[in-house]
Amino acid sequence: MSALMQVLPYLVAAYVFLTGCYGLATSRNLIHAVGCLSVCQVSTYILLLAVGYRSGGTAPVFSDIKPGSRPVVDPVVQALTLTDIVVGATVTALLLALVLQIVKRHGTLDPDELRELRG
Amino acid sequence: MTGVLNLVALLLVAGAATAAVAQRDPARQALVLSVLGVLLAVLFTVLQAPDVGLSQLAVGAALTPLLIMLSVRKIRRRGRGRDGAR
Amino acid sequence: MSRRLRLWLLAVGGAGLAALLAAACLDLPGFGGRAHPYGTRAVRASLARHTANTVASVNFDQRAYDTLGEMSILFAAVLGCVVLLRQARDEHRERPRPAEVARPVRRYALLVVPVALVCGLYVIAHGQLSPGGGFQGGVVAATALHLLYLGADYRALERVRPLGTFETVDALSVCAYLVLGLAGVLAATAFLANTLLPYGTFDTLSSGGTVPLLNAAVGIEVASAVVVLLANFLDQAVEIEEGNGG
Amino acid sequence: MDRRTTPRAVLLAAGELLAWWAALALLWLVLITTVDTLERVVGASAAAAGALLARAGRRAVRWR
Amino acid sequence: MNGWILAATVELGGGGAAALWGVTTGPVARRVVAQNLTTAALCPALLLLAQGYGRPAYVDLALLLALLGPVGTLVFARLLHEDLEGRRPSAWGLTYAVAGVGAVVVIVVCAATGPGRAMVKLLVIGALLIGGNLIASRALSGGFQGVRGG
Repeated sequence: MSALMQVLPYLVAAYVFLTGCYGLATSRNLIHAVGCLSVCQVSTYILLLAVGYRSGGTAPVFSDIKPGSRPVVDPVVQALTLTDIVVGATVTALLLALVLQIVKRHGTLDPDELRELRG
Repeated sequence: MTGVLNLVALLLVAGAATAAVAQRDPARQALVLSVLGVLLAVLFTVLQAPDVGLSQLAVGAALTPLLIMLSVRKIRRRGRGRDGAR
Repeated sequence: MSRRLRLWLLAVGGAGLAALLAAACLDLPGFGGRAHPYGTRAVRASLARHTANTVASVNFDQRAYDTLGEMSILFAAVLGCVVLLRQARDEHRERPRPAEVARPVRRYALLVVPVALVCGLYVIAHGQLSPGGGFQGGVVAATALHLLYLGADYRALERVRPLGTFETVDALSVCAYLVLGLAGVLAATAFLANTLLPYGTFDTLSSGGTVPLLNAAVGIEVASAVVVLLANFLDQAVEIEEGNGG
Repeated sequence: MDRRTTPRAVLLAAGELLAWWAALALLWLVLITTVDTLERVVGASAAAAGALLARAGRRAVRWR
Repeated sequence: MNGWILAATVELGGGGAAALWGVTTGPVARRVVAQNLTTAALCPALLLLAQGYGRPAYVDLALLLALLGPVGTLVFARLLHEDLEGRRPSAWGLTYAVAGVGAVVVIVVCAATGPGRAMVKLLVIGALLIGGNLIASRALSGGFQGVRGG
């Protein structure tokens, strides 16, 4: 149990990444592909936070506990993840805007049909 | 005890991610993505990262579904306009 | 390339990547280990500068330059959306018909809009104390405004949302972040160095030197960026139609 | 004199704003943990912004 | 380690798995109901976690979920209403049951906190959670009748 718990979070992150990649590669709908890309992003968040976790630790926020009274988890990876979630959402929006442009210009959502259009 | 909690949260997130990829219709995928967002927020809380959990909650619960659903609506409306013009 | 061949290629590449990732996972330090050298140093630096939330200290003090990069990505992404989703020459706007929303839903929306705005502002303002900060609170405050679209109709949202103002405020808050960074240079230290203001009393709103100010700048930027972003998507989804109109 | 500038309308508007402001300032006091002067100032301005938005939203929804 | 975390684990496992199953199978009408109940099932879990870890600061997460969860459901109720027309998704029995669980959790956590500002905050979260949940259910079961273009 504990030996499995030592690597399981990393394995879950890898699994989520591969699942998202599979969805991206087999997608027949560009909006669905954007959703799969956001699933891929999620895997990086899980990996980073798993690296920073510490058993028995608590959040490095000292508004309601005394500094030094309890062990804390790593704040650096949390800061990296935190900004990326919001920035990632705007990047998703940019991709959706591109999809809307593609639909306007080519009239299709299927990436395979797009390739045929170009010839 | 916390180990079991970590395990449950991780497995739920893995399941939700699989489900989000398996739904091929964007509207249904958006439903799963919003559940995935909330589950991730709980996982981040369990991993002692409430700041990240708040961020994920703010983005995943309402913003991402709204963006995807607005895109879906635009494309559906466009299809309807085409059919009407024909 | 046929679909079959592509699937085979994906399976081979995916299996290889999965093997590599699994090997890497087994070599990572175990989950929940005790050694976090960067974390320990970041906590010490944050406490030395009287910032209660270490994550905010990392974002807006120790790695403030990195956050400037994130902010510019956000700004550029919103700019790209505005350019991509603008009204083209072969499109016209059509007023949507007013919606009929059930009365309890409308009342709920009207009640929760200000509550959600205040909660968003609370999350921004207490970013350096409790969990939260500009990134999270900005999204909450911007989402609050869009309850007016969900609970009433798009015209109601348009009345309380002067889009030009939000675009200007977005740009101004990015500038404010830069100016705060340059003020550090003028005070004869370094760009974005937290030496400008006194560190204040631990666990109060004014603690942490420039952290609360940078935090507020990011909060305003994120809030107005999300409003501008959603405005463009809403315009496309609700108002803009193809053709030049009758 | 416009209908919106009669004393009665002004009083009603001020009352609505004041009621929202009081309610939201109370909400702010509930959310925070320690109270000091700066906290009160920030809370009062956030509540004022919320009250203005509440009134603007209500008027925007009623017109149509 | 303590009863709060055990309760949170049960709530998270049961509620999360049920919501996940509901949102991935069946007609769209049922999926939307499951999405709505996710908020109501996981917000009490967050409250229990905050209590179990002994960190009042974590309560902010439950506050934001209680505020934004119903907003997410309103998004789907509004933008999917064409798919929902005809068969109004309503599961009032389930909605009231989950709201009851939420109320019980809020009251128990309040009793553990003791009177003070923190308790009022918990009560505000409870009111937002249950009110938002009921309104979102109402919106799903026919809140948007005449929405065409807008």
